[in-house]
This record gives sequence, C-alpha cells and structure tokens, in this order.
Amino acid sequence: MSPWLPILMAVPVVGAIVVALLPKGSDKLAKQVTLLVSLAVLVLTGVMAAGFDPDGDRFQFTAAYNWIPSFGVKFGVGVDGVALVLIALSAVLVPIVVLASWHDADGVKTADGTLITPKRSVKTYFSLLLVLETMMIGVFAATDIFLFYVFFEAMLIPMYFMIGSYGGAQRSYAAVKFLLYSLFGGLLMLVAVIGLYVVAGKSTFMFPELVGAIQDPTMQKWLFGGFFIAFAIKAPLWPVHTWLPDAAAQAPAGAAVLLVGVLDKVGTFGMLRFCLELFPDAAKAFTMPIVVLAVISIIYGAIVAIGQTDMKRLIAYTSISHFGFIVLGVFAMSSTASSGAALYMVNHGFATGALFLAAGFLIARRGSPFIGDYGGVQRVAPVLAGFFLVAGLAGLSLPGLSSFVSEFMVMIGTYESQAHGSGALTAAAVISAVAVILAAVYILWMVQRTMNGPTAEPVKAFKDLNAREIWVLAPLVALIIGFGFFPKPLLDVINPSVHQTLTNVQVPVSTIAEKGTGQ
Amino acid sequence: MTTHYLVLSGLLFAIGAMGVLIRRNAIVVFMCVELMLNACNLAFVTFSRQVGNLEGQIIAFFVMVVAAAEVVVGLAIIVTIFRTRRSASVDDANLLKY
Amino acid sequence: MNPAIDAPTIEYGTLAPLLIVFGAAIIGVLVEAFAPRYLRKSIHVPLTLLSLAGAFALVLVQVLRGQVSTAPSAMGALAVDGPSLFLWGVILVLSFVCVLLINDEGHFVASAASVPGSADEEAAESVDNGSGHTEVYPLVLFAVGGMLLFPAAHDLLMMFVALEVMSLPLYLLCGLARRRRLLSQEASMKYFLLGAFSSAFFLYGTAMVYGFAGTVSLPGINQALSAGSGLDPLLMIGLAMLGVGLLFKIGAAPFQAWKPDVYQGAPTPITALMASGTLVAAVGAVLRVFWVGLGNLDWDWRPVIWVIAALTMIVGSVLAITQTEIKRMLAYSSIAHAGFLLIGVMATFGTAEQNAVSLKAILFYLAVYGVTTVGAFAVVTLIRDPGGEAGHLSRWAGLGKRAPVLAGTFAFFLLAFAGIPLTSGFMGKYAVFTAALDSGTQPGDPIGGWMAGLVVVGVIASAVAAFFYVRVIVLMFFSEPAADGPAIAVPSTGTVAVIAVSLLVTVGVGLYPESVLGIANDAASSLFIR
Amino acid sequence: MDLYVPILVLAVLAGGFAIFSVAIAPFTGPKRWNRAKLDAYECGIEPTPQPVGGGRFPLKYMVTAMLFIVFDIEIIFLYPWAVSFAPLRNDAGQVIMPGLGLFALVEMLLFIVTVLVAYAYVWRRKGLDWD
Amino acid sequence: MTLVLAADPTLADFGKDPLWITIIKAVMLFAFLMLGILFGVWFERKLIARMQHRYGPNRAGKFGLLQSVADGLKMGLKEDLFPRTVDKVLYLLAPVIMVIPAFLAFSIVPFAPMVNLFGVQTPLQLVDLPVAVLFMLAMGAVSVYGVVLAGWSSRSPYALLGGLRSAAQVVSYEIAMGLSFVAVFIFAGTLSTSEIVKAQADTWYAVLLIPSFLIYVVCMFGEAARIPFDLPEGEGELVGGFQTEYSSSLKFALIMMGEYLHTFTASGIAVTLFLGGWRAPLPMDWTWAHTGWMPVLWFFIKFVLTFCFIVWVRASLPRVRYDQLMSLGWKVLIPVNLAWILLVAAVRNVVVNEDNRMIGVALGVVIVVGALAIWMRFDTVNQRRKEARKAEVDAEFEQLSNEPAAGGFPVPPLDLPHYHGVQHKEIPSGTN
Repeated sequence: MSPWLPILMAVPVVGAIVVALLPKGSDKLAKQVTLLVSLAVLVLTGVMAAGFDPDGDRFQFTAAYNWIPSFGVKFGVGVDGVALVLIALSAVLVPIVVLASWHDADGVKTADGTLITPKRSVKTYFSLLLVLETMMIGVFAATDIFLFYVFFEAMLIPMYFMIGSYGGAQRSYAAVKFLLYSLFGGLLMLVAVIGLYVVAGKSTFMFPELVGAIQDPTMQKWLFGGFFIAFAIKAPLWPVHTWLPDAAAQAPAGAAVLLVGVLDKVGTFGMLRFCLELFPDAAKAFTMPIVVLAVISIIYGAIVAIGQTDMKRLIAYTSISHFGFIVLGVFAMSSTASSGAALYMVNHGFATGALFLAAGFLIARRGSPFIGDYGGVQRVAPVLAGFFLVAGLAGLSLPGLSSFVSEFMVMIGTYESQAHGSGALTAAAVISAVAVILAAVYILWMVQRTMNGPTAEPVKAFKDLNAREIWVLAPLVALIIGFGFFPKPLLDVINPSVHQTLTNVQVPVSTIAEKGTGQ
Repeated sequence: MTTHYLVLSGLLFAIGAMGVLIRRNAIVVFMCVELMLNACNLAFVTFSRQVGNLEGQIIAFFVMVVAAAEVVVGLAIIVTIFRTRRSASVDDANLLKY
Repeated sequence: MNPAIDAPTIEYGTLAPLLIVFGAAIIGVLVEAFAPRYLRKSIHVPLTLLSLAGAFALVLVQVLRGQVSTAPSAMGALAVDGPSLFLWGVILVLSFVCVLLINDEGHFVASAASVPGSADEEAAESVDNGSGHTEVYPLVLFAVGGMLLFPAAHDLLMMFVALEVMSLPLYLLCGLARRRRLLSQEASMKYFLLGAFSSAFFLYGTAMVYGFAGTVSLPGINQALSAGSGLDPLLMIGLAMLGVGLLFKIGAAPFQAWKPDVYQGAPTPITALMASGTLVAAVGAVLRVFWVGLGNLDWDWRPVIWVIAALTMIVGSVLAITQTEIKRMLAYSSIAHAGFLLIGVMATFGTAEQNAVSLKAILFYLAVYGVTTVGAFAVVTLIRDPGGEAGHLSRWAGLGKRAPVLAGTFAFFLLAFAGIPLTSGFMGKYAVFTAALDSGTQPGDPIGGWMAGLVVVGVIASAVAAFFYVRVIVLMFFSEPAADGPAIAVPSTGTVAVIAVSLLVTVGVGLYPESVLGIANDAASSLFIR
Repeated sequence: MDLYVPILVLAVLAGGFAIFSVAIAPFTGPKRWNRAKLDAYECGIEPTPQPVGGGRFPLKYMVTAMLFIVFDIEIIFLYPWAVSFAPLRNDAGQVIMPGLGLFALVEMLLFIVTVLVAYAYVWRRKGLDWD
Repeated sequence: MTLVLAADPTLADFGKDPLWITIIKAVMLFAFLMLGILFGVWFERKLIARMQHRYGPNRAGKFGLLQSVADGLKMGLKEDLFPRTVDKVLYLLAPVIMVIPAFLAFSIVPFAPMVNLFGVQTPLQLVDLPVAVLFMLAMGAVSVYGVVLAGWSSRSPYALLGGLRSAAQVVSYEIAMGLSFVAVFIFAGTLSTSEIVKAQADTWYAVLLIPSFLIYVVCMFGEAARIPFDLPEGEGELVGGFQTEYSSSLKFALIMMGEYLHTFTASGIAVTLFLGGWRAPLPMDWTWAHTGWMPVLWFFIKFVLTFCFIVWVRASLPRVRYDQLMSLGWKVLIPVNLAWILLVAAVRNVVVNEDNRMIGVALGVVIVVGALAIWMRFDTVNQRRKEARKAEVDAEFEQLSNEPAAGGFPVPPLDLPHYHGVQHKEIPSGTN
C-alpha cells in the first residue's frame, strides 16, 4: 500500500478544481497554477521513479482499495517498468505543453495580427489539461482492468473538449470523429472486459490474478479481439487510423502533443500488457495478421506523409508509421523487439512532441499549417529552424537521436525473432526497413521546403523563438539527444517488465535486449 | 358450450381492434376500444363459468369500473380536441411527427 | 351457493406508503373542492411533497427495521417484497423531484377546457396566477399511487387496475401544457387512444391466461404452467397479449410509437415524471410478470424478448439520430434505454442467484437512469423561447457560451446517457451487460450464447446513441451562439434543487456506485415473492 | 327450461305488435301530400337545417352522462354487497350463509366516502348546476 | 308472527313450466298490459276530469269507456307522415325500441304466488330471475335509447333537445332509483322479486324503509317522465319534445304506449318492492286471503291505487323547471340516499351480527352525524350563495333605479307604481 500513485493522480485533479474555481479574469493566475501543479507532479514522479527498483517485484508502488465490491472492482494501482516510463513521459510532457500552449486559449494572433483561434475560456482549457494528466497517469498506473477501462474511456472526454472547443477550423468534426472512433473501440473492449470477468469467474479485475485465467483458446480469441480492436483504434493502426490526422491537425499544438505523445501510447501499452499477457495463445495465433497490419501502416503512413501539404497532418501520418513500428515490436515476440517497442513509446513521445510543438510555433507565426506558405524561415528565425531540424531528425530516427535506438531494436528484434519459426517476421523487418528511407524523404523535404529556400514574403515578419518557447523545446531536445546516446536507464527499467510479459506469453527471453543498448 | 361465448368474445375483440386500426374518427376508435374491453369481460365471465370459480366475474366488475373511468377521461380529452379543431379525425391530429 | 366469505385481513403497516399517497390524493381533491383558488396551491404543494416524503419515510422504516415481508399482502393482491420496496423508494424520490419541477409557474394551462386562443382562455389566464390547474397535484398523486401499485401487484387484475390508475391521470396531465396547447392536446389524445388500446390487449391476455390457469395470481399461473403443458394456444395468445400491454408501457419497439409524440407534447415536468417514474414502475411490473408468473416458461418467452430488446435498442438509437427536437430525442433515447433494460429482463431466469444478479442490475439501472432523466428534463424546462420551451435543437447552438454551467450540466447528463465512465449511466450499463453475459454462462441454457450477441448489439446501439448525444454537445459547445438565442429562464429554487440533486447523484454514483448498488443488492437478494 | 325463455316469448309478442303497427301505419292512413307537412316542425318558422348526426348539443349533457356512469358503477358495487350483506336464513330461520358483517360495512363506508369526495368536487365546480 | 305459505314461490319454482303454460302466461301478461293501457288512459282522463270538475270522456261507449279504443283507431287512420329530413331507419325503429323493453320490464312483476293454471301449479308471474330487479332497470335503460334515437333521428332542434333532456333526466333519476332499492336488498338479501315479496311477509318495506320508499316515489315520476317531471315532452318549452316529429299515426301511439307502460312498471315495482306485492294488507291477511287467485286481487288493488296516486299528482302539481329537476335528483336524492343506505347497513349490522355490536352502533352514529354535518355544511353554502345572488340582484335594481340607462339600454324608471315592491306589498306564494 504505497500512497505514491494515488497522490500522483490526486494532485492534478485537485489542481484542476482549483483552476476551475478561480475567479473570472484571473487567466494568468490560472496558467501559473497549472504550470506549478504540473511541475509538482513532475517532481513527484521523479522522486517516485527514483525509488523504483528494476530488479524488484514487477509491480511496485502498488495500492488497492475496495471501490465497487458488488462488481469485484478494486481501485488497484501499481507500476511496472513500462508503465513507469510512460507515466514519466506524461509527467514530462504536461508542463511542457502547459508552457507551449500558454497563449493558445487567449486568441492566437499571427504576426500581422490576424486571429487564428478566437479567445476562449483559459481556465477551462488548463483545468481540462490537468484532468487529462490525472487520467493519463491513472490509465498507465491501473492494475485493475476495470479501472484501466474507466480511465481509458474517460480520458476521451477532456481531450474531446480540448480539440472541440480550442482546435482549428474543422475542430468539431475532428473532435466527434475522434470521440466516436475511440468510444466504439472502447465499448467493444467493455464487452471483452465483462467477458473476461465472467469467464474467468474469479470475481476480480486485478490484472496479476487474471493472467492465465483464460485457458479456453476460442474464448481467448474472442476476448483478445475485443481488446485488440480497441487498442488498434487507439494506437491508430491501419485501417482504423483515419481519425488521427484530423484530430491531430485540428487540435491545438499542445493537445496534439498529448494526443499523439501519450494518449495513443495507451493503445500500444494495452497491447503489450493486456493483449499479450491475458491471451497469450490468441496473441500468438493472431501475430501474423497483426504484423501484416503493422507493416502496412508503417509503409502506408510514411508514403501518405510524403504527400501531405499540412504540417500537422504530415506529422500525424509519420506517427502512424511509427506506431506501426511499435506494434510490430510488440507482436514480434522477442524481448529485443518488445523492449524496443516499449522504448519507442517514450522516444516517440519526445520526438513527435518536439516536432508538433516546433511546427505549432511556426504555424502560430504564420497562421497557416501549409508547408507551401513557408520558406527560408531559418534566415529570419534560426533558433526555431534549428529546433525544428533536430526534432525532425529525431522523427526520422537519425542515429544518435533517441528514436534510432528503439527503431533499431525493434527491427533487429523482429528480424531475429523466431516466433513462427519461418522467416515471416524477418520479411516484415526487411520491408519495414524501407520506411526509414521514406522517413528521410518526408522529414527532410518538409524541413527543406519550410526552412531553406527563398524567404516567403509574410515569413519576413517572423520573430524568432522567445524565451518561453525555447524553454518549451529545449528540454525535449535535451532528452532526445540524451536518450539517444544513453538509453540504458530507460532500458534497465523497461526490460524486466518486458521479460516478465514475454515469460507470461511463454516466449524464450533472449539476451539481445542488452546487446541492443551498446552501440 | 362455453366455446361459443369465447368465439363471440374473440370476434368482438377482433372487431374492436380492427376498428381501432382502420377507423379515423377518434370517438369511434375510442368506442372500439371499449368494445374490446367488453369482449374481455365476456371472456372473463365465460372462463369463470368454465373454470368454476368466481374470480372471473369479480374481475368483470373491476373491468367495468376501469372502462367507465376510461370513458370519462377519454371523452373529456377527445371533446377538448374537438372543440379546438372542430374535427375529431385522428388524421387531423398531425402536428407531432417523427 | 357461494361459500362463506370471511372478512379479509389487510397488512396496513406494509401498505402504509400506498395508503398515504392515495389518501393525500383524495385530500387534494377535497382541497380543490373547498379551498378558495388563491389558497389552493399553497395547500397542495406542502401536502403533496409531505405525503411523498412520508411515504418514502415509511418505506425506509420497513427496510431499516428489516420488516421486508416475505408473504404477499392484502390477501395475495400485493407483494411488498425487497424489489418492490426498492422500486417504491425510487419512484417516490423521482416523483418528489418531479413535483418540485411541477411547482414552477407557467407549465400548466389555466383552463384546459378553454379553446386555445379564445377569449375565455385569456380570461382564465388573467385570473390564474401562473400555477394553472391546481388539479395537477391530486392527479400526480394518483398517478404516483398507480406507479407504486404497478410493480407490487401480485395478480394480473391488480396489475391491470394499477396500470390504469397510473395511466389515466397521465393521459390528462399530458394535455395540460400551457404553451403549444395543440401539441399538448394531441399528445394527450394519442397517448390515451394507444394506451387504452394496449391495456385492452393486456386485459384480453389476462382473460386468456385466466382461462388457462383458472386464476390470475402470478404464482398460481406459474404453478399451472409447471403442471400443464406449456404450449396451450390459449396460453400463448394470452402471454403474447400480456406482453403487448406491458411492453407498450415501457415503450419497447415495435410499441414505441407513442413515446416521442407524448414526450414532446406533454408539459416537460410531466414528461420527466413519465420518463422516470412510469418507466421504473413498468419495468418492475414486467420483471414480476416474467419472473414470478412465467418463470417456468422462460424457454418460450426469452427468444421473443431477445428480438424485442435488440429491436428496441436499434430503433431507439437509430431514429434518435434523425431528431431535431430535444424532447423527442430524449424520448428516443429513453426507448433505447428501455432496450438496455430489456437485456436485463432477458437475463432474469434460471437460478435464484442469477436472478438476483440481473435484478440488482436492473434496479440499479432504473434508479440512476431515472434521476439523470429528471435532471435532463429539468434543464430543458429552463431554455425558453417566447413561445414556450426552445425545443428545436438548432436553438441550443452555442448554449455553452451563453450559459456554461447549465450547458455543462446538460452535457454531463448526456454523457451519462451515453454511458461514459465515471457517470452513473456507465455503471448502470455495465451492471446490465455483466448480468447478461453472466446469465449466458449458466449451464444447460440453449440460448446462453445469444446473450453475448445481445450484449454486442447493445454495445453497438450505445455507440450509435453516443453519436447523437455527442451531437448535442457539439451544438452547445463547439458552435457559435445564435444572435437571437433562447432566453435562459431564471430557475426557481425547486428547479435548481432538482438539477443539483440529479447532478450530484449522477456524479456521485458514477464515482462511487456502491452507495446505490449496495441497496439494490440487498433489495434484489430477497427476490420477488414467488 | 331456461329462465329467459318466457321473456323471449313476451319479447316476440311485443315486438310483433310494435313492428306490425309501425308497418301497417302507411297503408291504413290516407295520402295527402303537402310540402309544408313534411318540414321539420319549428313553430311555423323556416326550419333550421340540422346537420347529419343531429348537430351539436351542450357539453352539459356529456358531463351528466359521465356523472351517471360514475354513480352507476357505484351502484354496480352496491348491489352485490347489499344482497350478501346480511346473513341468509332459511324459512326455519337458521343461517344458511353468514353475512359480510362489519368489515364489509367499513369498506363500503370508505368506498362511498371516496365517491362522495369526487361528488363534492363536482358539486363545488358547478358540475351539477343547470343554468 | 311470520306468515310463510307453502305456496310462497322461490326462485327454484321458475323455469319449470312447460312451454305452453309459458306462452299462455306471456299472452295473459301482454293482454293485461294492452287492456291496462286502453283503460288506463280512459281512467286517467276520467279521474283528472273529476278532480277538475269536468266530465271527461263520456261519448265513446258507456262512460266513454271505449274512448281510447277510438283514439287508437283514429291514430291508425291518420296519415303516416315522414318529415323530409328524418333519418328513416332510426325514425321508424325508435318507437319499437321504446315499446319492447317497456313490455319486458313488467315481466318480472309477481301477480300472485303459486296458482293453479289449467291444472299446473305455477307462480303467477311470467318469470323471475336471480337478478330480476336489475333486469327491470336494464329494460328501463334500454328504452331510453328509443327516446334518444327518436329525438336524434328526427332532425329537429326541439326533438333533439327533448331527447337529450329525457335521456339526462332518466339517467339522473335512474341512479337515485337504483340507490333506493339498495336498502330493500339489504333486508331481502336477494334481487329476485318473488323472494322480495316473500321477505315482506311481516312488514312492508314501505313501512320499514320509509325514506327509500319516498325517494323511490319521487324517482318513479322522473323515470316515467310523468308530471311534474315530464320535461322531455314539456309542451310549454319543447312543443312535443322528442316526439315532436311523430305528429300522429301508430308510431305516436306506440310512443304513448311506451310511456304508459313505464308508468305501469313504476307502479308495479312500487307494489312489489315496497308495498308487499300480492300480500293482503296486514290487518286482513287471513289465510283464505292468500289462497288461490285471491292475491291477484290484492295486487291489482294496490296497483290501481298507486296509479291513481300518480294521476292525482299529475292533476295537482305543476311542472318543475329543468334545473330544479336536476338539482333535486343530483343534490338531494342521491346524497340522502347514500347516507340512508349506510345507516340501514349499520343498523342491520348491529341487528344481525351479534359480534362487535358497539362498533356497529358507533359507526351508525358516525354516519348519521357525518351525513348531517355534511348536509348542514352544504346547506349553509347554498344559503350563502342564494343570499349573495339576491343581494346582487337587489344591487342591480338599486343601481338601475338610480340611473335607468346603466344597463346600456334605455329602461323606464323602475320605481313606477306598477313595478313590484314599491306600492304593492308582495304576497308570498302559498299564502292566501
């Protein structure tokens, strides 16, 4: 019974209430409070993480309180390595997002003063942000599947409102699309959850007790289906990805970061933890089709990204491609690949986050998301251009930047994975390798068309990043580069739990994981 | 012996139901409903004879009461509408759609 | 000759809540008769509220002192068992809340008899102090009394009488709207004609069953079923007709046609009462009939209910999408919810434990759904146009900007309807679905597997339903307010209380369902008296 | 023989007589056609054309009819009660069937009082006044 | 001393006759009624004439005995008019519908106990049912259809109003009448007329249940639409009422018949239910008085006397106003009746149920007091209303007398000598 996680979840929601109850007109105060709270959460997370013992039990900082005895539901929380890093990821991203979207709510103006987004309630925005943080932490920390589901669904609502009332021109369409897709997936998952409860007949939802509870393979397949579809929609996997580009493109930059950086990770996280461990046989049975889907979305995302003229959409599509990698890694059934996938979740969070924010700043200056409207930014705003470049390179996982490690691990792991004996996964790895080249194409093309070349007329008015914006991007870039060269701390935390997972799936744990780290 | 009564009540009921479905004048529709209720009464009494206990007859009393109450309420409603619209046709009552 | 009639015994203590409500209703009539006009309302309001509260208190007393009777009361006419008491409590609370809404000025016409737009209407309105017909209060009390009787009825005759006692006042109340009187009268007429039609079916069904079983008491029927061959045509016809009558009341497809019209036409507080109280009572009655009366016949009725439940959910959610009128939309949503409840009904069979589980689920669902509904309609009463309530959805555009709190509350209710986690609605749905899947796993059940299918249908339906709830939210929050938006009426204390209470319950139960769930559990664990 | 046969016989007689006299009337009487004779009688003034269905009449009559129904129902309940209220004795005077006794009395008292409540309401709302 | 003859028929004795006896009985009853009508009309006219110091019919036959025969023939020979607008079928059917039930209603009236009819022991009563009285009421109600249809089908305002009025009146009084029977049933414990007669062996219910009897007598006039309650065909206001269009011919004759039959039925029921049926009046109930066909005599005497009473009332009372009629029926007869029923029941309960007498008594007291209280209450209310109304009228007069044009139209000054209340002192009606 450690109070850590409950506290961690309580702090932001309390903050949210405070922010919401602030008197009218105290927008600045609201922002400051939010920032403070999120930083506090960050600190707390850091302290907690420091106390995490990689070689200890799988779940640490566990706590479980009776919530709905009649349903056998507990308020059960606890983190293993993967969950921990993801919580850390969200804890890191939130303050950055707060800072980044400092002015989003109070009417974003372009340099020449044309209003992009009208003035909206600041307090609402930031309290929603904090509520969202609570739920992000909760969803990763939940060890009770019912609780997980609750957060999984409830998370949609604040994000829905953030997109819907603070987004761009098409916002309500995007918001509804986002909500309905996820809701539908969620409801299917609900059936699966209930089914799990009923079939397992253990009258509990606690994850550890349910592992291996379902033996009947056909039942496994059904329930697996329920969970997987939900997660596949969440971590947009081709062909159910279509909501992401809209949502990401319409959402304010900050929300987009959380959406792509954290919310979607819930999908892959869920696959890794629930799909694999609860239904090993089904997972094995379905590996092939899923891998195919993954590969398709890797390639598809990349190719479509090349065709995009809208920066945010482009980034969204790159993410689809990257999620393809993560899913591939998860289902490759080799410790290297899985660890890589887990690592990728974090790194992708940083990389895409940085990219979105940079693009967001760019757009905020010009008021248009279209690549064609820019050009030669680096002359007028070198710092911005620099950050943009780094973020982009992280996106195409240049060696030395964090994404590279994870992507590399995923591919190696997949390549060497002997699950399904045949070379099927090998083939998958080879094909997905193509995506690396494509990634180079779309990123560099975007950077080149926006940053270099002749300076477009409106761009001349651009101011370079101000202190706040630098403070937003700097930590991310630092993390990207840092973990690029030294991912070990992350891996040390991740590996044990990933191994645990794989053992539950009865996959021989090779030691490649360690090999992957050394470069 | 009693089957004849049952058949009769069945017929009455069917006639009433048909009337409700195809007639257009609210009052006629309403009378058809009453006809159905009386068919029920007939059935009850017949069965009470057949089964050999008095329940059916007692029920018939209560049905009468309910039928009376329905008459009172129903006519009041229909007459109000009639006064408003100068028509008791169910088809004219068409403000509420979909 | 007929045998000696010995004086019947009546458990006055057990029936006290009923007696109080009906007594108050009768006193209400006397008030109407003898109190001068200007005094009536100030007598009625406390009388009505107190009687409802008193009845609730008596229910509590029975529960707390553990005097839940295990034998039918009043010579086997009523069964005041755990579930009945729970339903009574729910109905009383809901009606209490609805009465708070009814108290508001300007809902009811000053003189229903006057022709709309005529001189005598104006004359009536001029003397009327906005409270309209004060007969409303006795009528509501009678209706509530009927609602209390309905789920507690232990034989079909009692059930029929209760059905009428419940419906007749409602028919009238539907026609008393102060604004849009033509709509209101039309709703009243449609409700009446269809309602009478369906109750005739119920009655004929009763006759048939009586002919088969020789009795109308539910347990008696059950015994007859277990004894005789279950496939007597008489019986089949009877059951079908009974079903029609009951399903009509809960508005299950294909008998749902009346719901949208009536809900739209009726004065909103009455709509709230119907959408909450009537539904609760009717579902309770359905449960009792199917579990107590036809328990030995579930192989025959469950497939039918399966189809009807699926149909109801689909019809409800699909048709709701096309609605442009807020009350009609809520009506269709309540149809869809009736469908979800039918899933629960479907699951009440087999072992007593299973029955308890499903019963618990349904009771819980009814409670939370009722409260949320009342809250939603309470909000609807506040958004006003010059011509009355602003029913058309387009008028709600941008409400989120003009009245954030109100719109937020309404949005929350909608989310609860949609069954988003952390709202009571989700917990209700979850409970029902669990019960359904649970029942599916019972050994030796040929159509157990179908339960899963039904649940999937339910899930898809609620996904569809979510769409139109969300659409309203989009309208309220993501679209710009119209220039001549509707006025937001300054809510009376009563209305505020109603909205606040329902919001609190919706949130509270959403966060900590055990509070209600526990009670429902206790109520359900002592099953229907059989 | 069924109790209702005699009534049937009488009905046949009466019906025969009535129909006969209605049928015979046109033949026994003379025929002197005259337009004025065939008008509806309205004190010699031009008769107002009556719509099919006899035209509309004051709601007052409907109210009376409704009240009649209510009280008729009350009577329906009073008769059986009255018949079986007192114990039934045979000629020798010993009780064949016991009466309903006090309980029934109280019940009926309540019933009648309940109906009287509605009655009072109608009375006060001038439902019983003709003017 | 209870007098129960072996001849006293019970329900069991009915439905035993062979068919021919039944037919004979039916024919006898039919003949009795027809003759009754023929001579009833004559008798009534004669009686009234006497009361009004006239001769009355005295041309056709001895004492004008054949008067109504002549009338009947005349009607038969008159032209059979069909107003242009009438609804033919119903217009023809209405009289028939009126007459048949009127005949049937009489069929449950017992003329005598078991008699020897052509060697067959049979009760001298066409039929008796377990629900005889109910049957009588039902028939009365059915014949109202005749009235309403007559009014409705003949498409003339007078007829329509007459029909409606009579319908309203008859149903109103039917309630009071039905209630007045309840007390009888409480005592007799049955609805079968023969057994009710039997139950009156010791005391006539007219004595035992005076209020019921009085109420019934009032209702009797209402039911039979006789003066003072003959508003359906009140010549003064409605020309002929529902029969306006039945100007002449046998259809009219049928209607007249129907009404007479109602009167007969009313008297017959009065005799049966309240006046001890065929029993001889108490002082002279010797055994021989109840043997053989003697009871018929008693019955007939009572019957004729009742009829005379009806005629007498007609001769002496004026017709009431419609609102008075209704308010008498609704506001007086019904409540009084209900209270009376409860009282009877309470007393009866005390008498017959040995157990918990006290409660019974208490209840009786409660009922009496309650009824009185309510009555007083309503009475005061009425009083107040009357006074208010009066004050209103006076004020109006006052005002008008001050300025004649106040009413909006020119009026002569109201204090002119020929106006009331100024010079002449008003003479209250009924004093002389």
